[in-house]
Amino acid sequence: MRRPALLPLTATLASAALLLAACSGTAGDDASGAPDASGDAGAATPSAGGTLVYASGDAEPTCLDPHVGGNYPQALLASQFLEPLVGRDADGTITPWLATEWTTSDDGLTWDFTLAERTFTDGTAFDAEAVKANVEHLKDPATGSSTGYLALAKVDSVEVVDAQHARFHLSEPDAALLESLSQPWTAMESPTGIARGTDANCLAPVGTGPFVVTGSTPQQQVDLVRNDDYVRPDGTAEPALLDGITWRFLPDAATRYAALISGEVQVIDNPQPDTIAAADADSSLGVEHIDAPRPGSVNRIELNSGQAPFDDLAVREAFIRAADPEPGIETLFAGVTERSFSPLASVEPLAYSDPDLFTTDVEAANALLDQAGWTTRDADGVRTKDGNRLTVRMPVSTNQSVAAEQSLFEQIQANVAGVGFELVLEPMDLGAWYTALGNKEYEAVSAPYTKVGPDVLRILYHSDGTVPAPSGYFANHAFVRDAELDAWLDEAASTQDDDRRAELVQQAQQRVLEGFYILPLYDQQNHFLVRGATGVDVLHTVSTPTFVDASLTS
Amino acid sequence: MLTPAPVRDAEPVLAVADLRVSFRSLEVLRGLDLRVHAGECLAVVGPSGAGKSVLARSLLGLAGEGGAPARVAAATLRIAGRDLRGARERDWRRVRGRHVGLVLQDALGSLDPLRTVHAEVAETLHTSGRPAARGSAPVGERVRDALARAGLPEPDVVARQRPGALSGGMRQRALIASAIVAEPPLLVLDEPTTALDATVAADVLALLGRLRDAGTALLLVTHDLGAVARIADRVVVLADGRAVEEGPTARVLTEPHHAVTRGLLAALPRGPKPPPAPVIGTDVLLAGHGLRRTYPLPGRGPRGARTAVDGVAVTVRRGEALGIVGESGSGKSTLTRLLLAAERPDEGTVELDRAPWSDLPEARRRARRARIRLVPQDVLASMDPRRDVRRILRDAGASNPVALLARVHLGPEVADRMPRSLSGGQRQRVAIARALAADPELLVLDEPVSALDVAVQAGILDLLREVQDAGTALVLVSHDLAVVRRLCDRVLVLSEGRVVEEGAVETVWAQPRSEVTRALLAAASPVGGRGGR
Amino acid sequence: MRRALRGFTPGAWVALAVVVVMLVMVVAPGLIAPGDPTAIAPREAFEPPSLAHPFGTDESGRDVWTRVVHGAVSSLGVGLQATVIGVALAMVLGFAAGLGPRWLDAGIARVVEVLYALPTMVLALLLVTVRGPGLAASVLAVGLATAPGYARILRSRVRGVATSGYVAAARLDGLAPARVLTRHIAPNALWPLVAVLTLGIGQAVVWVAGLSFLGLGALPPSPEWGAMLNAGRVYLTTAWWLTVGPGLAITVTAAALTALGRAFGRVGVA
Amino acid sequence: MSGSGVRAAAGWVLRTLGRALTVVVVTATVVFLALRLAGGDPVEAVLGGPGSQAGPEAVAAARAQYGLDLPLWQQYLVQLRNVLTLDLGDSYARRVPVSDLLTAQLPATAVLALTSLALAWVIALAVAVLATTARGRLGRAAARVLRGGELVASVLPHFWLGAVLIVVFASTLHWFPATSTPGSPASLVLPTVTLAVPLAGFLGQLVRDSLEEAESAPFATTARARGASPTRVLGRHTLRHAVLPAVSLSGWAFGSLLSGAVVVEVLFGRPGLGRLLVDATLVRDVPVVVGAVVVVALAYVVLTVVVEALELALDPRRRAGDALVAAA
Repeated sequence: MRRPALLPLTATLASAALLLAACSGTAGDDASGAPDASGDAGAATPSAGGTLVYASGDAEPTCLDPHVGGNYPQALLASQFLEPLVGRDADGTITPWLATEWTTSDDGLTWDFTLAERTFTDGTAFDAEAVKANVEHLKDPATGSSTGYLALAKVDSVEVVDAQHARFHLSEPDAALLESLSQPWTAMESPTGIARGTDANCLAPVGTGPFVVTGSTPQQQVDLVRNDDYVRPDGTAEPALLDGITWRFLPDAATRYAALISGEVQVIDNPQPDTIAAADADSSLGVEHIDAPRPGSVNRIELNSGQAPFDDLAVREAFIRAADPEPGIETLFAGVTERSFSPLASVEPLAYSDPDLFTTDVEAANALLDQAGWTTRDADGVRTKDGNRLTVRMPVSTNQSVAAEQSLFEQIQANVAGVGFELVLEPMDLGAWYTALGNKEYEAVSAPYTKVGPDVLRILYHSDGTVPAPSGYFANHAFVRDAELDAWLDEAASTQDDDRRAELVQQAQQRVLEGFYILPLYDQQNHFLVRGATGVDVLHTVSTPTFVDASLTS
Repeated sequence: MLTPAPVRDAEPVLAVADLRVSFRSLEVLRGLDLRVHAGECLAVVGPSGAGKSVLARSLLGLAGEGGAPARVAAATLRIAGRDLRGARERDWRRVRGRHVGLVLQDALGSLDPLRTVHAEVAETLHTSGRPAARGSAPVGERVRDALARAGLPEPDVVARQRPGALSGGMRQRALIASAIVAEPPLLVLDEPTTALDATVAADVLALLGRLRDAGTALLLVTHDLGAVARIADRVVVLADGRAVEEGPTARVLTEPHHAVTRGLLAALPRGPKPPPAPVIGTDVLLAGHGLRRTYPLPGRGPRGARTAVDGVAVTVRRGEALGIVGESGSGKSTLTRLLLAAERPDEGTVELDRAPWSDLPEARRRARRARIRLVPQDVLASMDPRRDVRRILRDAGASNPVALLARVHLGPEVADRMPRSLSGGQRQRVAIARALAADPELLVLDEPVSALDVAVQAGILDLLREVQDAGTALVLVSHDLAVVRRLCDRVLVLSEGRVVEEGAVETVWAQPRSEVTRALLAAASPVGGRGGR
Repeated sequence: MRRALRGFTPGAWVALAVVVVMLVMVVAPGLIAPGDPTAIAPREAFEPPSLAHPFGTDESGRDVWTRVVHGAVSSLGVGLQATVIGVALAMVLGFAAGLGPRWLDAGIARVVEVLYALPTMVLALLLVTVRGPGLAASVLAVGLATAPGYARILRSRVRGVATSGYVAAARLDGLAPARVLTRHIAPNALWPLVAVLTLGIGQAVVWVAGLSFLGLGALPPSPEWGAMLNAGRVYLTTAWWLTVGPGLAITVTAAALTALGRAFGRVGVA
Repeated sequence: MSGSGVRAAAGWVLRTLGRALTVVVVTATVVFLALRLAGGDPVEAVLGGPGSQAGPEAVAAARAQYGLDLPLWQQYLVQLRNVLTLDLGDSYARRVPVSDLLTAQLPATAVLALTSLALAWVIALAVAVLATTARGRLGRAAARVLRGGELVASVLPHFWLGAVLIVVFASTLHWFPATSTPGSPASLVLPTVTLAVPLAGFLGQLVRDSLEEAESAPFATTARARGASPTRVLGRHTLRHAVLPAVSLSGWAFGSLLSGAVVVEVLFGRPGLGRLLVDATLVRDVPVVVGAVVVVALAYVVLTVVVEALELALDPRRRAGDALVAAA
């Protein structure tokens, strides 16, 4: 922070503040959220107990049960009180969690899970019946599950072998089953809790996790307290250090950072890149930065190859050659992330990069467009062909796109304008954004997709992904329809052979990159800033934070 | 009618010598000497802009009211024995109300419309020390007493009311009550009767006379020489910030020395209509028969109604000047509106040139409206503020505005002025010019001179005479009998919506038959005199 | 107008000067800032104010000064459009209510009340969901939101003028109702709106800026001030100067227009 | 009270109820139509928000549960009935009764709006009085500064002012928290100031204008001529006249406060109606948006009633008795 620079502002406002201080009486003293900020991370000592305040910039989940719908804000919260059957470590290896071991049949259609001995926080036992109930809950249309429902699409049924053994019957082999089961959206909930009905379960789902939901204030916070009987994945009974977590919703990034610096909260997510850089650069602020890029797809701009002008490979390549996002990524993200050249997130072990395809070359772009018949330019300098302008509509979801990203799009807009593209950025709310996508009113779009493992490629680039769900949603925004690619992705999804899978995944990525369907930008940003707490860790499934070993520092 | 001269050797209540007041570079008062003794009334008269109001305010240390900071200097400035030269605001506050009271012209504006009369009158008691501690009666009683002394009937009722609920005369009395409640030895009155009806004004003057007789020193600032003649013991004539003449009232009014004084007196309307007698046709130009107009009172349902005009018959002959006089609320304005067909009578009809007039639909009247024109009371309000004089005249049908202006003795340069920037007399002339634009046969004038200075008034009356001599009939609505006598051939006296007297002006003047007429005559300016002395 | 100017205080003259400068920015922004407001230079992003960049550079290395100058068109444009929409609607409502029969007056009073009861932000949110992104919805929302205020002023003005002495005089002069309306009522009822309009444009600029906070503002890369202010706001702790340029532009313009409107109101026909 | 008085009071109550009903029905209709014409399927709100990939059975189930399979006009009638019975229905997204949601969110916004309104009035009155009564060269200079301050304050965008206040007073000076903590008055300070300052600037200009006018009115001169001190003239006479025009413009202030509340609640992360409205609009949670707007509209009607009462209290001329005499 540049304090000197703020002095004029401070001076102007100081008098008003004095007045207010007088009005608010002892405001300064009882400001529960504004303790002395001189705390220095180096000298801080962790202490047991206390309530950590987490400030989330993501939308407030309208239902805390991640089985219902299934979005990232739900995953963030659910990671605190629900546990999945399996976990995943930093290098992508699946690890035991609520399931201690598992085997699969040769045909890949039957999976046997041995379950750990756990009890839900409402006293219900975790057993095979519970697993069966959870899978059925996810697959019940009345639940309205979206993410979990898709993840378990190939699971036909769960058979209760005995209390500690559950058998999954699949309709077809699923190479991504374990990865799917490691996600918070398929985590295990108490059947007793589920039986209360959707409305009650949404308010306080019951799991086996380190914390328990005790209540929530809409638009303000969700209150979590420690589960004293918590048993860790390795079987040791060791509850969390914190007494509880106050999970608050602060939509504004600048306010979130201010609250962190003023000590009102200890952890924030979705920080602005410039504040991350400032925190990294100035150790006296005592801010710890956790960089936990999400798995699944990378952040990229998808070009709609299903309609003009991007149905022409040359036009797509021209766009990508002219976009030149790298200088912007460097300055806007202030070094907190790097340019990506892959369809997959860098945390995915099977991610394949090809930087050579994405070198900026304005001349080549111009030549490609000339070749493609976009030879004339109108008064605005926009290329035209047969009377049509080379217009690219790009709906931008203001709820999903941070300021830096929108600025980057503006830079791309300026860059591609140089070769004759008219890139129209259309900021809109989430509802309108999905509607625009559903109506195919876009030529380019940025729609990150979070899913554990390379199976995300199948969702995003398989031609099945161009068929809309009842809501009109479809995941294959680039409208890639390539029979060979489909075949590779299908085989990758079902093969039991890890090497073959890796090979197929790489082939598929290569095909997507070479087809210039996408302009990869950078990993899906997922940063946490921590101040006044230690021991905050991140799960390696969908990179949600865990506070099981966290404690406040004083 | 003058009280015996008070004892002169006592210390005067007000003593002023070489009073100078200036705003920025403009000196408004340039060395003024005044003395007022207890029980004496000194009138300060003079033409507009002489500095009369500034003088009144300066005597309470309020010369700076109205924005521009004022510089006040005096060789002597003593009120009730206190030297107020260079007095600070705090010193003045102790003097105001307790030792000198102020009564302004606009009683409606001078009383806070949001507060009760009691609160307003009692204010002086609350500001000039603690009333109870002064060993006098409690506040309520003193307010009551002041209201009673100011001649208000039912002071207890009035005290609970707000100024908006009072009539003009009652408001003025309430304002006087608020100035005398603390019984100050000196009362400064700035045009206290200008806005009032003649009869009401006469009552207020009588009240002031009683106060003077009770020992209060009065300083009366006015341009109304009639008021001066009634109660002033001495007169100071102010012109251009200086006293040009001073002396006992009788002497100043009868043997004026200074030109300004003579001018003021000469301008007073007095005497009968000067010859030659106008040519009056025999045919009736405008006639109203059995006119009746009732207004519903809001919120009182169908039963509550006020009859403003009650069975009035009126005729105007070609070339004739008819005066309609009466007190406020006598139905003058309503009758005017009925004659103009601005509204429809409930009963009776008005005929113009023996053809139906009030019974016609407005669309069919429009073409004939050029024959009868109104000069309304509030002349400024009747002119579109966004249009200059030229366009105003053209709107009224004038083909040559400059010639029309010449007819009302205004120069061509007035054509380009906006109504707001004109003086009161100029506006009145423009209004008359506008009414004459379409060469009407009848001009209806609603109080054409009541808001004007006497000098300006005289000019307007001369102009109206010219208009009549040119053949246009006049209907002059006024509360001032002297004005009517000066201009009209016939007069109609209204009271409570009925005609109480009608006849040739001089006949009515000499032998008034009704009480109402007699009261109006009594209130009419005594300077003019009934006999036209 | 000449008469109006004579009544101006020094403050009003300053305001007038500011507005004149703003008008130059609108008409010929290139005269004041010859650069390209959308030209990016990512490597020169976040430069603090200097001689070369009086307001610094923004997150994409664009010169903030150039953007502020070139943004005058859209910012003042939206203010003007919104006000015109508001006044147009208000004129219909105000004249109908002021001259129409009682039932119409009462009906319009309800409409005005409903418009009052829907705060600007709510209207804007709804309109954006209906009309899609861009300034059009914001402009319309601000226009609709300001209409009831204007309508109320206009209604009472129309009432006042219709019962004024000069309208009565014009009627007695035999002027037809339609002529009375066009010659006297309309000009006199609308004249005070000049003051209100001037003031309203300033307020509308601020409103539209406020809407950009909810992402309801101008489309990028338009250098509309509100959008710039909101874009710069997120860098307040690390690059405070991003908001200084547009912030000053908005407040100075709106304050000048407000002051000018009030000056018009004072010297105008009160 | 006399018989006619009772009748008048009953008439007033009926009129007010009629007004409330009209405003509520019209706003509810406008909002319903706007949202349903906006595109974006409300059923997605039920299924976890836009972009749902729920299966066809899930969609059908949700539609049936919330009556979204009915024709639009029937949905409208249901919505209208819900509004008129003040039942308001259930939130699509949150699956709780809208009335519960609004009951929980209304106090936060009401407290914020009312404290801001109070603060704005305090500032406006203080500044107007200081600027009007300032004497001497220094005083007049200060008055000029205050006037300029008022002007600038009245045109400050809420979101910018709030952001600056957060940076200065929360992250730099650590005087006040930037975010809301339930039950902490300190966390109300910055949002209140953010809302109050522009409103204070606006009110201040109005109050000062009419105060200057009242101070130069004849009744003020008369009061001074009675020996009243400047304080007394102000307190007993002119201030009352000065606040009247600003009180009459409360409808405007209401809009400003509510619109500001939307911004402030999002910016400071406070719960409240404004933020609820924004979120519900984004996901097309029609019952919540309609309910919130209806509550806002009702609040407006209540406000106008309060303002009318206040005007009557401040200005006795408006009372029936005086009006009769004045009109006669």
